Amino acid sequence: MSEDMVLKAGRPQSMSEARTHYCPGCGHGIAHRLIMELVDEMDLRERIIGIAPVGCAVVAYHYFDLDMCEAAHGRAPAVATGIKRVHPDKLVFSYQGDGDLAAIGTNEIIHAANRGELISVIFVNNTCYGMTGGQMAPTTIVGQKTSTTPHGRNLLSEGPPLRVSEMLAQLERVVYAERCMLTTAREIGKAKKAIARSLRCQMEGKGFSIVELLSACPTHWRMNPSDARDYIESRLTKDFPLGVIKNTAWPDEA
Amino acid sequence: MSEDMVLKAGRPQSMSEARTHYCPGCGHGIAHRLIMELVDEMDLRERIIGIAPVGCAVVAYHYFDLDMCEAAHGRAPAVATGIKRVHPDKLVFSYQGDGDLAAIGTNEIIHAANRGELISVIFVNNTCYGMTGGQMAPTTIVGQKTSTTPHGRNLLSEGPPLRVSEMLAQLERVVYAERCMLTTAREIGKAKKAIARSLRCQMEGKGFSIVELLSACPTHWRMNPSDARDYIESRLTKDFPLGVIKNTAWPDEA
Amino acid sequence: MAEIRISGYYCKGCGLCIDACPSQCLRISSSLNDTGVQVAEVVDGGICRGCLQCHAVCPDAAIEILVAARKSQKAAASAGSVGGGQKKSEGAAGDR
Amino acid sequence: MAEIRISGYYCKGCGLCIDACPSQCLRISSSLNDTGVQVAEVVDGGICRGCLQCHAVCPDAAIEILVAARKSQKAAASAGSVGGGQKKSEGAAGDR
Amino acid sequence: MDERILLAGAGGQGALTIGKFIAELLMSKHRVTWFPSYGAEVRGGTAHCHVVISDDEIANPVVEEATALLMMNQPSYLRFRQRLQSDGVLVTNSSMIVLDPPTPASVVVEVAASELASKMGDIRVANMIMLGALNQVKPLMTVDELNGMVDKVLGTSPSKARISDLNKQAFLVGQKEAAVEL
Amino acid sequence: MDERILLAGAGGQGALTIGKFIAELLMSKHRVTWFPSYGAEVRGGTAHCHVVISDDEIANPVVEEATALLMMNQPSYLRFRQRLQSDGVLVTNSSMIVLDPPTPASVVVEVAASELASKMGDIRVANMIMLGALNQVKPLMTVDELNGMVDKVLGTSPSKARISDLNKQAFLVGQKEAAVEL
Amino acid sequence: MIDNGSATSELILMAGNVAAAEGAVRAGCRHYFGYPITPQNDLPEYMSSRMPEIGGTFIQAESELAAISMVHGAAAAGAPAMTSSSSPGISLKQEGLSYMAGSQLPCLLVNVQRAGPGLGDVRCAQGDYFQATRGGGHGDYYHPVLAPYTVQETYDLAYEGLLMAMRYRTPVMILSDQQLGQMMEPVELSPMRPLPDKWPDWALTGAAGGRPRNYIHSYCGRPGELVALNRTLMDKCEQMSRDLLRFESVATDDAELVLVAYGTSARLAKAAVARCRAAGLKVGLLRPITLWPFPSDELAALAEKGKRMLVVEMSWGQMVQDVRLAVNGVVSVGLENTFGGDVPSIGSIVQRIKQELGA
Amino acid sequence: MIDNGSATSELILMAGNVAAAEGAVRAGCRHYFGYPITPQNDLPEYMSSRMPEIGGTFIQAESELAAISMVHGAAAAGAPAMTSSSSPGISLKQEGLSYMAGSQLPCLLVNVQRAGPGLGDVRCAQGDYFQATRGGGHGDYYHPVLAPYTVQETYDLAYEGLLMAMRYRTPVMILSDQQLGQMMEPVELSPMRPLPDKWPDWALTGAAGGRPRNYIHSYCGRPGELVALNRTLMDKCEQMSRDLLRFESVATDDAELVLVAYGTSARLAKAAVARCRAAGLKVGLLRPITLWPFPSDELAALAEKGKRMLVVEMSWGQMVQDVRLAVNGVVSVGLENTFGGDVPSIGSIVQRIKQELGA
Ligand SMILES: Cc1ncc(C[n+]2csc(CCOP(=O)(O)OP(=O)(O)O)c2C)c(N)n1
Ligand SMILES: Cc1ncc(C[n+]2csc(CCOP(=O)(O)OP(=O)(O)O)c2C)c(N)n1
Ligand code: SF4
Ligand code: SF4
Ligand code: SF4
Ligand code: SF4
Ligand code: SF4
Ligand code: SF4
Ligand SMILES: [Mg+2]
Ligand SMILES: [Mg+2]
Repeated sequence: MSEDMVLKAGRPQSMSEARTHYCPGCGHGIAHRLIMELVDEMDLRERIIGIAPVGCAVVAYHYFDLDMCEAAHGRAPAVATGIKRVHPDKLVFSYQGDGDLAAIGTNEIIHAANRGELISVIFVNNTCYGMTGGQMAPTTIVGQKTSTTPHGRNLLSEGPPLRVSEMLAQLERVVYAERCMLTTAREIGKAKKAIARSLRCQMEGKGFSIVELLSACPTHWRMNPSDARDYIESRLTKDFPLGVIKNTAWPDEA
Repeated sequence: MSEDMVLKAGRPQSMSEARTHYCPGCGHGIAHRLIMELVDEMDLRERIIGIAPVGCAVVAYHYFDLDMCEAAHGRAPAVATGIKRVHPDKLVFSYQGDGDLAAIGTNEIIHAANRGELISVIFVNNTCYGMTGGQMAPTTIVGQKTSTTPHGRNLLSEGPPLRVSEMLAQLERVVYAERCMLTTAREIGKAKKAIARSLRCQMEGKGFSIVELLSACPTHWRMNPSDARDYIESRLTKDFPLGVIKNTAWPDEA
Repeated sequence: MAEIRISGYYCKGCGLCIDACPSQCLRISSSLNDTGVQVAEVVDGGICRGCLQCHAVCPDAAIEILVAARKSQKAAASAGSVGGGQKKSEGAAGDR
Repeated sequence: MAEIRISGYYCKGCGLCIDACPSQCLRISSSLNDTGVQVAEVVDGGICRGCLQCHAVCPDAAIEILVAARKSQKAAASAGSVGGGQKKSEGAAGDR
Repeated sequence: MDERILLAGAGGQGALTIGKFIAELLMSKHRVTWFPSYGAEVRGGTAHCHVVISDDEIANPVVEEATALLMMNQPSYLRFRQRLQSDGVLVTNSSMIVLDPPTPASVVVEVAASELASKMGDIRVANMIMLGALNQVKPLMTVDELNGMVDKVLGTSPSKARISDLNKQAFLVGQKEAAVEL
Repeated sequence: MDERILLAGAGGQGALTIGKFIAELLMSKHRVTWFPSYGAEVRGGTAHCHVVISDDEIANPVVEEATALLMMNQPSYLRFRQRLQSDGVLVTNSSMIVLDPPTPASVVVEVAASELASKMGDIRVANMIMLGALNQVKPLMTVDELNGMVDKVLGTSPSKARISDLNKQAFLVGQKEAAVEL
Repeated sequence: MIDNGSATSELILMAGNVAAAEGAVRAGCRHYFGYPITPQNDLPEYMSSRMPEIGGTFIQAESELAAISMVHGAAAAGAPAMTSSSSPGISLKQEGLSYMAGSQLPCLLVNVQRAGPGLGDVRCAQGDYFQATRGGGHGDYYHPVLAPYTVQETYDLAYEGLLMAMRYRTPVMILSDQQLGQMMEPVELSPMRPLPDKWPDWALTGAAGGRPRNYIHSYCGRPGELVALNRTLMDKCEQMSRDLLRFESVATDDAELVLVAYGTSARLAKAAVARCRAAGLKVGLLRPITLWPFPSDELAALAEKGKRMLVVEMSWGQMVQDVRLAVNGVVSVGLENTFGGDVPSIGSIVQRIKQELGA
Repeated sequence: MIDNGSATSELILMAGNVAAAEGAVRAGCRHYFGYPITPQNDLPEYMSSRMPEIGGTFIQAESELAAISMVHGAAAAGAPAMTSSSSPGISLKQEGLSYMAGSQLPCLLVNVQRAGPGLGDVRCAQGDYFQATRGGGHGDYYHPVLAPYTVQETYDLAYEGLLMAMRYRTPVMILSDQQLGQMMEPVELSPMRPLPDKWPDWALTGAAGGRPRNYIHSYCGRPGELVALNRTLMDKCEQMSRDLLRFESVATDDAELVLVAYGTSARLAKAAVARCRAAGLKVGLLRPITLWPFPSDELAALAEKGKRMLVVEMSWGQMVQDVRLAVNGVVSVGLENTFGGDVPSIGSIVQRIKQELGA
């Protein structure tokens, strides 16, 4: 290394030094990094509190060098509510998987959103239950084979994938909802901007916001990381269209 | 009585002989009668199974002379799912209040609807928790005073009333959703038609359906029955617009 | 002309039927039933049109409406004839 | 021209950076790290444009990109200078 | 003192409120308990409460054998008339209660509380009339104490003056009626 | 018989599968247990299983002191190398394992299973090569038995013929390699 | 209702449920999360007007699950938080309670018991004793369980319970019942405790001021981590057992028969004891005020003196197990119980005492 | 995997979780509702392919709460239904379980215990004993709790448990653990039991055929109704206690010390007994197969003979209470335990036995 070179990009400082337990190519790692980059860039480390879910990201608290809380499976929005009501001056985010948020935690996310809790929800949608072995999630797409839909998800007995972000966007006090995907640098950049916006919603007291991130689970999709990335783009976005679903926080911004 | 007079309207035969415990002017009684009239008229008594909620209608099984099941608070759609999957040839309806369906039971109703369970949900919305003393429900309107919103529901800390039927209508396998009110004979007639349609959805295997009934709780609204009826029409319909919210079962019919 | 019967057992005196009646046939009586409720009653000489509105709004299924046999064969078929205590309706038409 | 460093500790060999690089600077090495993973490495003589795409897609924050000091004062300010172990960024600009 | 009083009426009649009045007024001198009953089964039916006053620790806040019954409507009377101990006092709102089936009580005070209250211009003070009547046959409080409690509960702001006065008067009316009755 | 075998490898390497093979083949003659480990902590790391074979009731399905270790990649070796009892047998996939730090095992069989499998045209049969090697030093099954099991698991439909054959061959290759090694 | 936080020498007539709320408030509770259920509705209803008065937070949660998780969050944020419910709702909080115990988070939880099982009835019962003292949630944990028998004591124990929770970083449960919760009695209030001027060290407040970040969790996937956590919890339980035990002895000294009862049952048992003493019968009462820790040593000591035991409770027989464990076969232990919503009558307890004493 | 329902003289290598599933299937279960949780995922996964094969229903519910309520519905409809989970998920089912017990509804519920409290770890534990045998849900109720210690026994007890559930109209729980659930052993399968040709009388099937309608409920608001229900439940519990007790005695006859252990602990305890017997030590094992009803009389009888007890379990000490209650102070009861995911080693048990016997 030449003496006069500087770091243009590296590990965010708010990320701990631990090596993650995620599988190679897992989207969780990307989502983690984005959040920690923003914590650094927005200088939030001393005034943000995160909630780790029950899911593959269960020990996210080992990776985020922030004040962090565990929540029972699906209850992260309720835990976030409790924290935020005690520390209204702090930023609070919950980090949740699609099983956590869209299955067992459906009630908590809907009511936190309806109350307009001033929290940011980072919703990592990998269309399966990563942690427990890739079972069907509410977000699993029709026909997708998982360990509990051996013949593929069946529309007639299991219903179609649930689009929670769209559902939440219907609620008055949800001011911002966007769906992004963790695939190319460009898309990942958009995801980062969305997360930044969500944090701003809190800072400016606008209301509840959610950023859904379509994220690869190469292990349970039984794909290599590259194929998993491509599958998001080519297949998942059909059921989960990308873009801003709602933005009443800054209607001008799109 | 002259010998040659016949009964044009009376108590439905599927209604038990018990006097209900409902307060004078309570909408539950009307909802009960409508369902039982349809059971008679459609000759369903021997092939229908109902689920009573936890709420003022907790002992609905004493009034409906049908095979009936209790459900834990909020879980009626899950109980209905269990019953329907065992007896797919039978009709299954759940009867639920707004606390039951829209608060503790949000998760169950959403996922039953998303699976497209072939059940009919009769959703009695009286914008409060009748049974436990009139506390705020998710459906309580902004400004409404209840025993847990002594200064009226506050949009900023409690959020706006939740419109569950609209939320469910977003789901693909929800084929029919309508909101009616139990006020005048005319409106009550519409409600009856809506319930009949919902039962037909099941019979014809169309999908999940829900009929929401705006219903008076004179006791906790602290109004006499006439005022309570008028309040539904003049005030509640502003937050809960009437009419067919979705009908993909028979798109031509409205 | 129709005949109205209000069950003093079921009626809770809510008054909704009274509001609903276009012919002012009904009123709250002064007599109490066994639970201490002042039940609804038919006004002496009230002229009932048989419009069923009182029946439709009654939360306690306390009202029976009777009409002359000829006029309403169909209704009788589905609702059962007076005094018929059978639990199953005979040849119910359904509303489809 | 930029310099790329891949941490053999963090890298899990997923290959996403390799796909992402428009200049074909990266590849999977044949050497294993302590967990038995074949990590990514820089191709000898690869010409890095400093586009950061590899960094953006890396799920394990295993990539550092360095540029000549002058060119990137601003970035340095927010990301901290090389080797600077301090945990707080100095005068971070935020992205507002 | 050793009193076990059961007060009952329809939902809005205020039986629970005057039960609380009694308990609050006596709590500085005796031990008291007040225990409501909100039946889940019967809505729009009767509301009732149990007041126990004693100089010993009170074990059971539920009145099984009452020293006094204060009954404001017919269903209450029907439900509780058997709960009076043999030398107990029965006070009824005769505007709404006929003693049928009859009571075996030795002391019976029938006060047309609802009618009297209506005449006074506010049906809601029927309960205070009943309380006055009870107090006549079973002295629990002085008029001053009662007035003090009314002021405490309703406050002394001018806007409350009318209703406060009405309550105080109602108590006196009740006392007088009962005195006549006896 | 009294064997306690620990088999480990990376996620897709099939260590668990051959563990099950052993258990299934021996269960008619001995008592067996097969116990997997799916660590929640480590994803994409090692997968391993414990096979115990005994003529008595098996109390503990977890292998603390192995009579044989079958290790398919370096992390597995690093993690489990200490679990071998002093007279135990170590079989490693030398394509992916260097014996560093060294093993104290008395019997060591290093087979380049991954390379050999690749040469055979299907990397997935590396595990069968390993099984063959193990069987050479610790006879658990006959070739016929093995072949029968392969047929049972994969079926005998023509579409499976190639992969079935490959597996059977792989076993033989493993046996042969080990024989040479020894 | 109570407009300020000053101590009252004056008595205030209060329902047990309200007393529990106000006790917690005066001890410093500013965060209440709950879901309505009879017979404890006046508790959240009171909080819904009380909290705004004092700058606190009242949230009617969407469910009991959400309520306990909101408490989890508020506790993790360093606040002395509270929730309440009744039997079926308490069952729903069991997972959350196990999480809070495992995460070493404080809270005050009130269970105003009703009759079960299932939806049962809203009448009085003590059928949740087992659930409260052992085994409601999964895994090993214990937390203090406080059993008042008057409204005043409900107030006092709520006050102390909240402080106890904060001191030991543990959930604390008040085990009340329908009668105790809905009944009003006069209460003397203590002054409002000043709020602490800083958050606890371990609280999540944003990792400011250069302190290392805090994280709160019960998941322990690293080797040895969960064994270590269990040891910490066991040590804490031992410490709490030593520190917190409370009970009341009534006339046990010369008693041949000792009644054991808590809550509403204890009121009636005490009256029965008084009545029997008046009749010259040698009977006493040991009233556990803490159900966990349980006064086992005291009971064992009484048993050593040959005193037989009679447990009075409103269940099929739950606390009786703890008494049997305590006396360990040294004396016989009888059970006088009701269930299904019925409350024992003093008369029937007296009857039973006479029978036991052959009087 | 198993393509037909015929009995196998041939052995099949099966995981405990799968054996529980297939046992229930062969006893007639055609309705499974569950939610994933480690370490029992192979059970629902197996069911997701098994049920469609035999015309049954598999639903992955949105939560454990929904799963138990679906089971409630299916049971009310007359079907022998099943659910499974592991510790935290079982906590979530407690309200539902109390409802089912109160409503007298049958079901088979498998708890593959993991280590707690809270999220804990997915490793092996027996910390849910209290929850399973008493007090998990609110109110008074008991239901059979079956504790297999091999995969074959898991299969057998699931089969019998489902029939038991239908016979007594009661929930039945299989209390398994991580090791027992995930371990494979050979299993001999029984033939598929023919499905009954009609629904039970009490089932909700539509009130056809002129029968009076059925209704299923636990709410009992009418005077005396809940007391009557409780009496019915108590009678049933008494009946089940008489009918269902099962345990295994190993070398207890001449033993001076009797180990008491279930599940995975029992495997290790048994091995320790064998090892000690070989060394001439007089030690035996009583292995409860039903944890409720508990073999109290048998333990009492052994205690009467002066045999001391040593409980081996993976918890802070839960079953040990039932043993203490059974022997009622007649002999001493020791505890040899692990927790936090650790499994006791045979060596440490042997050590402890030696110590107890002064050998
Ligand atoms: C009450 C409860 N139920 C179930 C589980 C098991 N469980 C752990 S994570 C998980 C789902 C994980 O899926 P998701 O939320 O999508 O996260 P991912 O692992 O895919 O990131 C489940 C069901 C649990 N820990 N607790
Ligand atoms: C788990 C649980 N939580 C709370 C309750 C108490 N509870 C009974 S009914 C009810 C709500 C009733 O409101 P709603 O569903 O709107 O019915 P309504 O009485 O208004 O018809 C509640 C909270 C309960 N029985 N169980
Ligand atoms: S299982 Fe899927 S979600 Fe979980 S760490 Fe692996 S790739 Fe990521
Ligand atoms: S409380 Fe309201 S909902 Fe309940 S019975 Fe009375 S009026 Fe009806
Ligand atoms: S039927 Fe019509 S006219 Fe006759 S009483 Fe009823 S409302 Fe009046
Ligand atoms: S509507 Fe029915 S209950 Fe109401 S007053 Fe008329 S008859 Fe009586
Ligand atoms: S910065 Fe751009 S050019 Fe350089 S290695 Fe990374 S992707 Fe390739
Ligand atoms: S993207 Fe990161 S983890 Fe993946 S190969 Fe490249 S450096 Fe390694
Ligand atoms: Mg997921
Ligand atoms: Mg309601």
